[in-house]
Amino acid sequence: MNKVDQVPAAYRSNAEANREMDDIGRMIRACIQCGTCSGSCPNEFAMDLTPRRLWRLVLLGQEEEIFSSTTFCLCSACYYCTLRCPRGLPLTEAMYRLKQAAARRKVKAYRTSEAFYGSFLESVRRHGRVRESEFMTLYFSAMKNPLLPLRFASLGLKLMAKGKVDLRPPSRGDMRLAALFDKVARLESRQLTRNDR
Amino acid sequence: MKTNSSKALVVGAGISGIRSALDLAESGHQVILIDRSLHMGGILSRLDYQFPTNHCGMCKMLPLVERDSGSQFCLRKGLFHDNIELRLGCELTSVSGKPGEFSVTLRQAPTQVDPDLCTGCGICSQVCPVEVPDDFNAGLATRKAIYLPLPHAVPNPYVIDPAACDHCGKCLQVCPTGAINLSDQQRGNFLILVVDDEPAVRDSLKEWLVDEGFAVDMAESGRQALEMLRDKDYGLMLTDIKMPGMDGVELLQRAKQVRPELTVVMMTAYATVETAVEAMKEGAFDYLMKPFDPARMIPMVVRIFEDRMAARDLEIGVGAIVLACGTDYFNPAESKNTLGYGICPHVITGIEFERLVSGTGPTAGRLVRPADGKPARKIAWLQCVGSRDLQTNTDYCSSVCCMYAVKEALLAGEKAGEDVETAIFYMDMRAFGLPFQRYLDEAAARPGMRFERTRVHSVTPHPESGSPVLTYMGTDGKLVDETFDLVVLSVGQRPARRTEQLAEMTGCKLNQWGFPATAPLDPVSTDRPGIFVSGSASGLKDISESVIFASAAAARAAVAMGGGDGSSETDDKETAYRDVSGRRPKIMAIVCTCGQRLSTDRDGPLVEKRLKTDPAVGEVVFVDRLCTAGGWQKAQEAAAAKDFNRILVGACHPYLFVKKIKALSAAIRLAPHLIDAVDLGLTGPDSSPPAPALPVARLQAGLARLKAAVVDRLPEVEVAATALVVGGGVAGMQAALTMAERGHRVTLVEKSDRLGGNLDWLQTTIDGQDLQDLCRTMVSEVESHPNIKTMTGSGIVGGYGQVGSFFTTIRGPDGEISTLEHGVAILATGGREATTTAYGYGSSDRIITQRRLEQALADTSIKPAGLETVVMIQCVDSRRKPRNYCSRVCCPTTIKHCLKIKQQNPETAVYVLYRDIMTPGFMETYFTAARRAGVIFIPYDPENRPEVEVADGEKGAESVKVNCTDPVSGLKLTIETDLLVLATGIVPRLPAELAATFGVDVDEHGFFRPADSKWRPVDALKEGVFACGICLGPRAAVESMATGQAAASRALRIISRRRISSGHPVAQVRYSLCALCERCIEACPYRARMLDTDRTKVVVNTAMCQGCGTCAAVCPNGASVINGYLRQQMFETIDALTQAFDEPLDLEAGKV
Amino acid sequence: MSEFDPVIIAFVCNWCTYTAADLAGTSRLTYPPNVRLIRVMCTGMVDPQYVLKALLEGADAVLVSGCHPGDCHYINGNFKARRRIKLLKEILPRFGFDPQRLRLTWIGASDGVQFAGVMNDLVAQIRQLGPNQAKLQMVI
Amino acid sequence: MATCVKLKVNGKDLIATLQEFYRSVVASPMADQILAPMLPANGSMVMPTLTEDPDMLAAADPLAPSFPLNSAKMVCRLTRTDPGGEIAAVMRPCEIRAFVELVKLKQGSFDRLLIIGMDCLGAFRNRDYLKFVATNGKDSSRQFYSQALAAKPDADPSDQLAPACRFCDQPTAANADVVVALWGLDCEQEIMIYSQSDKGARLLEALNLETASLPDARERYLQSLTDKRKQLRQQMYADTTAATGGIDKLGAYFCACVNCYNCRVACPVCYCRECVFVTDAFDHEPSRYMAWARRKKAVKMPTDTIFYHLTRLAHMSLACVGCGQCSNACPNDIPLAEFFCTVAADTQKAFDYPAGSDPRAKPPLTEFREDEFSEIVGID
Repeated sequence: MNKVDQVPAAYRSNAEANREMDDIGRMIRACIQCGTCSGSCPNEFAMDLTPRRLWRLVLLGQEEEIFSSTTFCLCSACYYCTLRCPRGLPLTEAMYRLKQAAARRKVKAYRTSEAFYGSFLESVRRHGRVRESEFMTLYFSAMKNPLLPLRFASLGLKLMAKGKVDLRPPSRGDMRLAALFDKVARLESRQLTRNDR
Repeated sequence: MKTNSSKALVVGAGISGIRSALDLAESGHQVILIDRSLHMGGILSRLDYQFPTNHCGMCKMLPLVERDSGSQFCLRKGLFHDNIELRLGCELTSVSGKPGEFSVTLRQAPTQVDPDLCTGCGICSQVCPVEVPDDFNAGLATRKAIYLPLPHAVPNPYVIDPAACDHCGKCLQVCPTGAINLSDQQRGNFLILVVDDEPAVRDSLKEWLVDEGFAVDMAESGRQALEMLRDKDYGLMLTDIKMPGMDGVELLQRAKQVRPELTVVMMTAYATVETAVEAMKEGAFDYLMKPFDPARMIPMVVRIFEDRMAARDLEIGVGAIVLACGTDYFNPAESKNTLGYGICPHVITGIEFERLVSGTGPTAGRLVRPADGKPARKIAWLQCVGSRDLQTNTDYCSSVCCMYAVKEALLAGEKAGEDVETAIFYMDMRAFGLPFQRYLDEAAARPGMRFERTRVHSVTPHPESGSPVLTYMGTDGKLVDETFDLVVLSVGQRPARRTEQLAEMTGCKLNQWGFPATAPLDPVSTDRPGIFVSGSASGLKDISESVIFASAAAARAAVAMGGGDGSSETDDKETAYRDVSGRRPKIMAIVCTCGQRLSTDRDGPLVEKRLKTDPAVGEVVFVDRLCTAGGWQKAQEAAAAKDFNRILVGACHPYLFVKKIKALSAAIRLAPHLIDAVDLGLTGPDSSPPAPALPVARLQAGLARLKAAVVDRLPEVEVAATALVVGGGVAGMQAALTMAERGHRVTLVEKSDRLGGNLDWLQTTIDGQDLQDLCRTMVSEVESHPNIKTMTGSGIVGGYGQVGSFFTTIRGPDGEISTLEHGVAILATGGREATTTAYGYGSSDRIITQRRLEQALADTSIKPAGLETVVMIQCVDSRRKPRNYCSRVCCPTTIKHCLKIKQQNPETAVYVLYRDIMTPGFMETYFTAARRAGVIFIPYDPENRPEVEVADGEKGAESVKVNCTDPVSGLKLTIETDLLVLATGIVPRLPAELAATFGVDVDEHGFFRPADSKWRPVDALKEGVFACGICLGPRAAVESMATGQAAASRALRIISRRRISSGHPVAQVRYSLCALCERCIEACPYRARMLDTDRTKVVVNTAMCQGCGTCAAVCPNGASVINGYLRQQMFETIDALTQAFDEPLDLEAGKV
Repeated sequence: MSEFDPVIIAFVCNWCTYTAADLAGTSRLTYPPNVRLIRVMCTGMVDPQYVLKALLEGADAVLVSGCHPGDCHYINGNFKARRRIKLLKEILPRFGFDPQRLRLTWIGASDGVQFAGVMNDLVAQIRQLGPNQAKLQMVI
Repeated sequence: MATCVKLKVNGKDLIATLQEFYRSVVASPMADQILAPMLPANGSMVMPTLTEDPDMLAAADPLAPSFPLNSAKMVCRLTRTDPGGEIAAVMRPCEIRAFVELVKLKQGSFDRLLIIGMDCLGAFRNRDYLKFVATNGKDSSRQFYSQALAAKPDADPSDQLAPACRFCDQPTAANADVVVALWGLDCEQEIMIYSQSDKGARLLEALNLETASLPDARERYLQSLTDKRKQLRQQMYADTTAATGGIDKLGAYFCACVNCYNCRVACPVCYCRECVFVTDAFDHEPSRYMAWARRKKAVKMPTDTIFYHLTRLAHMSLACVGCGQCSNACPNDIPLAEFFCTVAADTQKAFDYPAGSDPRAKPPLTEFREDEFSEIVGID
């Protein structure tokens, strides 16, 4: 029950999805909206929302706007913002958490990234390292876009010529890292609430 | 038996130390004022300009009554007071004992220039070959190894920086008075024993030390060393640790038995560092790590030597200790330094900027970039550098930077012209003091001034010009790259250097940020009784607050020393001067020949003859070098030998003779104002001896002043040793208690029927202290105190009088009238929460004020558990006309309530709509806590304030909606809220009639107008009237307590004396000439003049008169005069000084 | 001395300009001995008569110098002084005293450099202007 | 609202009409006594005289061209503290202006005073007046006012008038409670009296006279008159400036001054009990004179003459009301009024302070603004 037209009252709902956002909010509550993160971000030019605005929306519980933006997808984890934040907030980590939340919510804007990360990790899970051709195959099939491989063709050929691409076909692999991955998944599902500091 | 000492020790001679010391000294206590540095004035000695006048004004702290006990010149130059012993280069090294009977040890740094001999001629500095960066100018310029620590100090002896001095001895050769005593002459007598089994180590050590002039012996084993120690008086032993046979530690132990006072330094390889550290517990002084670095070793040995030489540890007993050690500034190079300080040459700190625009600074006040001398036309200030920064462990606001940045930006405009562009990058503009908002508004109106609410994350040099480029995100979300000529970092404050050691030594605790901790609800007390914290040492204060807390500390120290009022001490030591009244002036002129720059043979007879054309001159004595002890001795002998009633000293700068004249005056029992010193102008850079015409003119001008000097004793004003305090809130009660504890009778008049004031409804402080409990304690202390007469339900109906003797009529609760005589009055009439009609207040029970919320949370009529949403709006009617000031307490109160709500119900959504959150100092940490607790802070623009809609509903259940815009997200928000809490601010409660009764001015808002907002923050212009608490300006309860103590301290200056006089010069009225036009009364800035009761005479209260002479200048016929500046004196002075250069000196010859 | 050596009487306030003068001295900044300082507590005590006296006595110029506006030790003496100087500046030029011969400046305590500069400039200006004719009068 | 009444002039005798008016004032509750210019029984100089006796007012002669002293100082003596009754005072415009200044100097008070002003026809210098009376006898005042009122406003004023009156451009009585209007009226038939204050209005009401309104002709007449006077005044300024523009000329101008200080005694706004020049500040030691003689080659005695006059400019030019009494008092005929008026015009303009015109305006040297006269600061 919300008494607010546009602002979902922050940190109030018990719904699981909101709980997740609450946790992210908690990480950055001490934010003073100074804009240091945005000024520092090397990818800011490509973002539709500045990081400062993104964090503000997190605090104001504006999930729709958050997940319709690509800002968090574009975080390249350079840690500039974390380094410079006068409040010492774990901003890069919060970005990760947004990515995870987006993945769980199957956010459309995040689909590409999610497919990319997922395919990458799947290959790692199978073999303990990335097999590039397998990774690409998984990625293209996840994206369900037949034209997509063409976009990467030129880059792929260049890399192949330099011997940078493992050409072995996809396989189940030895799955020696599977236990580790499972453990991480279990831990994540526990939804540990971390303190913001 | 009275063993208590009424002497106080004040540690730190910055402005707060000076204020504490002066307050104590003026109340009759002896004070030892020490400072580690070689000059007084602290940080303020480096700042020429302070807002809001953008100039200095420190001199307004000088004594106003009994002015003759102190110096009357620019306080930045120095401070003399009969009751203050100022020791510079002096540190506190130990404290023992208890209040009233502390024993403290002071260590005086050795001086290599004898301050009594140094004349400040500066020739030494000219020949000194060593140049090092100049600390005084924040490293922006260089100085020599022998230098003036402060360019403008009085007296101003040169000092030697031992670390920089290379002992070349050049200064020694040129010093005309032999004032320099390079300690290396004595180094040869300082025996050092080097003990090591390795010959190479011994030899190299010996070589280095001998080069430095020390006498060095060597021993190859512990056994040999012990024998040598028995033979000779070694001052220092350097011993290896790992030696065959007796090792270094054993040697140390046994050596200490032989020579307990021997200083031992252990020499160690890396492997035995721990042993070396252990050895220090056994009594080793320090250790040196092999391989030796001479750059580290030599200074250590020199320091040991200097300390030995000094050995002037002074042990004294004091009754109380005031710590006024101030603060230091954050060094941006010490952190991650993304702002490029020390990397980009055009990035400087605020302090460096102050030096840059200072007349005594490296560029003599021209605003140019220090690195390349190019003009700075576009300057940026970056706020919160090392403040409000969790990354540098600074979860506090430094409180002063916002205003100093604004001031510096204004100065830039003044110095470099109106078209200079200035930008201040800030987060919250903390203009929380009463006059700040107006200053800020005026600054903002200056063309070229820009405020950017954003944080700049880094500074990079422009690839071509090297100028600093700032990258920042504008409020509109656009990323901006902007190039500036100069970037100034508004660095925040840190605890003063060595505060930790001071705390350890005094046994006082530090707070979590490293500042001396004060007791809760006791703003200046440390946890060790008898030791108090003055000024900004307890953290983050501007000048005004520092001065208030300094006075408060002085009051507490005075109380701690006990012993009742200090009047007996001050009144008894009056010097009885010879009575020379009614005698014709008979003057002895003592003329310095200044190393024969005035030739005794050639010029002497001319000078004498010329001076004697004035029949008042009885004798002219020539003495060479009056500035030296020997010279002055001769002068003193000459003066004592004859019975002259005036003495004129012709020498160099009169400031140098302030102390000497006082001593001479006491010695020959001639009042000090009958002895005068004039500058003959003989010294100076020009080395050719001047023609005697000018010195003669100056001597004649001096004669003119002396001849007409007033010989009468200064009139005095009788003082009633009692006080009246009007207002029984926390400030008034505190003021009353402080004076009562000091032994004075106090009448406390309170309008309402009970004491307590706003403590009546306030519950807790932001840090959780119980104010209700405080209220009960204070009220019972006041009511049970034998020295306090409490009159509740009473009011002031009228009164008159001046300092020392006010007569006030009081109406009691049943209408009975009584008249009270009292020496001082303290107004503590307080203030109240403002009422409002804004934001729908009054239209719904859901809309309340913060005061109501405080009460409702306490009596649980509002329970957070039942609140889904709370909105709070800050700055309701505040910080804009007509109430254009910040009420200061609202932001902390709001945050306090947010935290309380969140604590009781974390699910309540709390929104705070604000302009700038004002949580100065350590309160910032609660702001952070509130954000962490999930409170949403939404800034609003004063032009675009939130809107409140109250929709009809049942009574008490109306729907309240708040519309606002979040500028960062750009969202237009509508928040439906259960509760809307308005921070309406504070308005004073100082009735105009009451103010008029005590001759007090009120400002446009109705607050008490202090004599000076920075330097005399609790005084009225009218002496003897003070104020404390909210009627001075909005402040929290604990701050109000400090003002209560401060007002008491200022009052004690007066009522601890039986009689007070003003000082020279002072105004007088010649009634036979006076036409009663009353212009002088109107002109007097101190209200020291009034018509007598018959309205037939203008009378001057000589304790209030400051001798400014405005009254004399408005009086057309000299009915109002100012002694020392009578018309005759001025006319003859002008006469004397208009002599042309070629005027014939010799009457007969008509030529020189 | 072939060059005209003017005599300038400077009424300087105890708190600011006198301090600046002292600072100039200790900072080894030179200013010409033509300027003769008369220390007063405040420019607000400078009676117009003192200025008249100096000029009639033969001073080639009179300078009154005190604290910057807002900085007066005695609250507002400098503002009052400014009005008096304004009055004299209306009167004196009528009788052949060049307006340049009466000057008012604000020189703060730390403005040693400015003090020396003002004194040097002033002496140069008055030197240019030549002697005050009142010098030659036998009537005062 | 101003009240205006008219008085019939019987037998063309203006003086008798005014005497009658004064009697009615003393008879009214508004005044217990009246100070008016009256001819003493045994003298020929008209002097301000205080009376409550209607009969005594037969000696009142307010239109005589006699101005032996500025009565402002006398009114101060009557009002310095509470006189114990109400006083009416007949004053010339320049006397009222001087009084306004003196009130600001706490020398007098408006509290129990009713000022009767009038259109001022001017006056002669004292010695000229005495000659005039000697020649014309009892009829002299009538002769004077008839001529004065018959003259055209733009005609050159009579040579007999004192110089200060010839160039007086404020001949109407500002700040009086009531004003007796003559100019521009047919004074052979009637004159008018109008009020300028509540107190004045109450008086006129109490007198119960026929109301009237001032004719337009008066306004035109006054305009023309002041234009002419202003023109003469400008000429006077120019002449005086030329005569004093230089220290040598100034010396010549004041050459005959013998330091008698009569000018300052006569000056209404010089309110000091003793002039500073007669205090001990000027008791020079004998050695000083020798020093001066040495420095200046010779020193004229008495000393301090120019100093005295320049000091007076500094002290009172901002309060100078141009009454001309200084010239009247000078034994050696130094044209002092011209000198003081010329300088006062400049100083009063500089501070926008026309002396005596606004009782509420503070004297310029008693106040200041923080942001003013910045052009006089600095040496550039």
